[in-house]
Amino acid sequence: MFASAFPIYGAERRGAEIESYCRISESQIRETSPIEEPDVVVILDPTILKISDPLKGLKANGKVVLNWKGSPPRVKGDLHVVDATGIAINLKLVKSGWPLVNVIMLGALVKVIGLLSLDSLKKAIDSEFNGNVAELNKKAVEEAYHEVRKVEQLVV
Amino acid sequence: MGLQDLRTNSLLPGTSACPGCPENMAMRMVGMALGKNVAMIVVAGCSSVIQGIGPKNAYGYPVLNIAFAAGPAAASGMWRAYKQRNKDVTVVVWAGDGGTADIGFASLSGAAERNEDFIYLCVDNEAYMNSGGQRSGSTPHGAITTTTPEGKRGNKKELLFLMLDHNVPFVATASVGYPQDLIDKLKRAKDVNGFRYIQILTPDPYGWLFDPSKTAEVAKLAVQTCYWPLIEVVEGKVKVSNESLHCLKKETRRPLKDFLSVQGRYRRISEKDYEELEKYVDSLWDRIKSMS
Amino acid sequence: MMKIMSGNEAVALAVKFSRVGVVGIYPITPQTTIIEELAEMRARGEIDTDIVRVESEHSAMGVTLGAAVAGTRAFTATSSQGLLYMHEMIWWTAGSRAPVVMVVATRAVGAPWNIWNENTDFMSERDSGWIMSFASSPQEALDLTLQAFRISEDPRVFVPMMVGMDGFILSHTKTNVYVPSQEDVDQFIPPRRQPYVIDPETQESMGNIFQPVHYMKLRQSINDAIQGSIDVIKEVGREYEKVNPLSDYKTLNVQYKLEDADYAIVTMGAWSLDAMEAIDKLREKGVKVGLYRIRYIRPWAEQEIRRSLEDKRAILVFDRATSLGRAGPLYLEMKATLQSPMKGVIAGLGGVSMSKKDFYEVISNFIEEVKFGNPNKVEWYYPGEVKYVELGTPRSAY
Amino acid sequence: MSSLSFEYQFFPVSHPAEGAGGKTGNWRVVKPIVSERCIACNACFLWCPEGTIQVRGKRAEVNYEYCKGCGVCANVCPVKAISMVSET
Repeated sequence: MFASAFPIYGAERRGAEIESYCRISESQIRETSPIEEPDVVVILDPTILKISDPLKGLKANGKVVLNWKGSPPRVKGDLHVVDATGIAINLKLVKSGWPLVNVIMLGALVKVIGLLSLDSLKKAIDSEFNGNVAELNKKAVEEAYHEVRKVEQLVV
Repeated sequence: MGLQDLRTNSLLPGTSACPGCPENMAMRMVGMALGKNVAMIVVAGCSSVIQGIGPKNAYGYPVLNIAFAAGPAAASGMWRAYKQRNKDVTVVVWAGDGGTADIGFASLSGAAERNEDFIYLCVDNEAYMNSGGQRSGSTPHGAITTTTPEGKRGNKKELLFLMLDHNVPFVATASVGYPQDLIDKLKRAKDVNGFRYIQILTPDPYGWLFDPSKTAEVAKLAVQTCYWPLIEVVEGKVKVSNESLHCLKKETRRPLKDFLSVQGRYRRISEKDYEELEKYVDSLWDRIKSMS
Repeated sequence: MMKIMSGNEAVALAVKFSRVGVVGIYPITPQTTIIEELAEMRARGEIDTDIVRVESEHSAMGVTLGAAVAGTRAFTATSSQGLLYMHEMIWWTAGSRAPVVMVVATRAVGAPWNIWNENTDFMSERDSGWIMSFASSPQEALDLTLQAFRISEDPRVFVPMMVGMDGFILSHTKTNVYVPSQEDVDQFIPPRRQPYVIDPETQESMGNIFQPVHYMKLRQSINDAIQGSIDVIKEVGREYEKVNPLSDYKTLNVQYKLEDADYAIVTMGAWSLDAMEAIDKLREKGVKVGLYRIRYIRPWAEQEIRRSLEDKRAILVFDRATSLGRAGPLYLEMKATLQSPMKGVIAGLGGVSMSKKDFYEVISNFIEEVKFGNPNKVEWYYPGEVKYVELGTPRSAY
Repeated sequence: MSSLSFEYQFFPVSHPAEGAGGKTGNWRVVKPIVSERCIACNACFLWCPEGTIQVRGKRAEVNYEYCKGCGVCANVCPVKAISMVSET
């Protein structure tokens, strides 16, 4: 398996919008430009839906994984929601007042796309973090993996 | 130690310096004090020229010549390289007042803040003498230079105190008028670890406008009139050299005009300029006294 | 071993494997994570490298040069404004003939502020007297950094070398990288060699005044050493296959589907891979187009380029850099190398992204121009949705 | 590798040598003459900017090949044993 992931930054400011892209493939990945027609969009901060169009270019049967609490919004695509913020707060995965949802969302993503196992995600966490942080993150992705649910949307 | 034993050839005859060059005097004294295991970094200035034409070099030390602002940075890399190679080498940066007070100050300050392990020598002739005598941050009030033909307005940048404020282990001033004092300070500096700064007054006959045969005398007058202090600050403790002890009291100071009147660069100063310079000397010593 | 890592992490790893003695560092986006990674390695005790956290890029190169001439392997990295601030020392290092290695994560140059990718900063150093290579993937950034130590410390060369890579697009993209073993790198990079050592033992000095004719001879010597390094680079590249068996560095530059091509496009850096996607699409439609990727700016592999491209019907050169008031630097180099009909495209400046669709469009248009008009020109290309840019330009009332 | 020619290689390296600035004795218009009054105190040696005066035995000796004739030695001499004499 090959993978390539990259962010589009502005200057580094906590809380500002950023985009990040990931490609996964059986063969060598050559494209380096931003993805214009994604198969999956993961939204870490639900407020982005109001100020921007993160689902632009999403393929017809594309999937959306959304960090959301409560009754889900109506968006295009095959929507899946998980309360990653809630999981982060419960597990005290909070830094400088910000719930750290990015790793947690991977738990949900792994479940939704079905290409990777939860175990290999845990292995990746172990290679990136140590000790208690690694343990908490593994616990968090496990919760997200199990809690993420598909939202049945009426086609309008 | 007899003077005959002090003949480490830091400088070989036949340099490209002007006759009566005070920087050459200082360079020879460095050789007398530091011995053989020295590597030098020379930033842009008179000394880049004094070394003469390659593949010969008038300096008896290995020298890395380098761009104006890079001396302290290169020295930071150099001593670390010697350390990695287990070599006991004293690294010395040799820079003029322009390289120190002006263009090189950021890298000097950075190296001092990091407490890099080398000796920084500023040979202060109070202007950009290599390019023909333009004012620098170290030019004193009232001095005529080619870019301040009316006399510089504003005082000399206080490098001594600026370096003291970096809390480095060793800061001193010296004058080529008093070789033994300079040699002793260099020897003591050699045994200190960390950043060491010595500012040496090197009166330039061609920029200050006096007879080159009088270089040593003018360098002495600067000390006797207390315009130039001879002090040493080790770990925050101030020691005033014997030659400068009389400066601690205003009454015992030799009149400043004895120093100014022998130089053409002060020929146009007014009474007010003179007072300004006296005030500079007063505040200099008030500050030194307040540290002791 | 394959690992997922960013270009910057790959470079830091190469510095570790090369057993660098001293690194002078100053942070600037998008290079910063190289030096952060090195600092972490040092804190974890994985490297003995002495890391000097200086107060400017000018000093970063000062430290690097000082350490190099005093006998250790030295490295630094920078970007954009930092590279420009370092400019004087880059030349001083070249003139000193000190073998050192620098990585440049490219970025646009202000004003106005722009942290995104463009190669003009890197290209602006091409007259300075360094060997200059440019990576197209994190893998290549690692490979070229390792090779850079070998090449610059070769007695036939003794010239500093810089490795460029696209800021963010390579520096921050995490992807699969083959990581060599320390043993293989140790075999590949011998103990440090350099033309002279400033040391009380050698009594050698560097850089006092030389006669004009000696100065000119020195410049020619650097020129000859860089041009002569072509053979060394190929030799080192072949030997590098022992370090990374998946690699191919037999030539300075790289071709893709070029042999039977009528049209050639010339690129440098990461977007070459996006261009390859477009070429595959065009090939599917029967258009015979191939790609030539410049991996070395200095030395300029004139003969290799001629051999590969002189029979092509027309050539399209993509520049992610400019020489304002003239054209892209790659285009100018190609113009000086080949007589063929040639078009220059300036694109992707300041972080404007170019997708495979954009390459497809530009290449298709070019082929039309060759068939039905005169392709010889330079065009500024704005892709997709930013094709029409509205400029609200305030004008002062004078 | 030994078969390769490195003749093009040239480095801006120098070594300590006398006369790096030329035969500077030619610069002189006046020259120092040491008289028998010399007490071998080394003051001239200490201050000479060129290292061209040294005490050998009981008297200072001048290296006229490189002495630039600046006159510092004559001025620092405590017993006025050195006089500056016109070259012409």
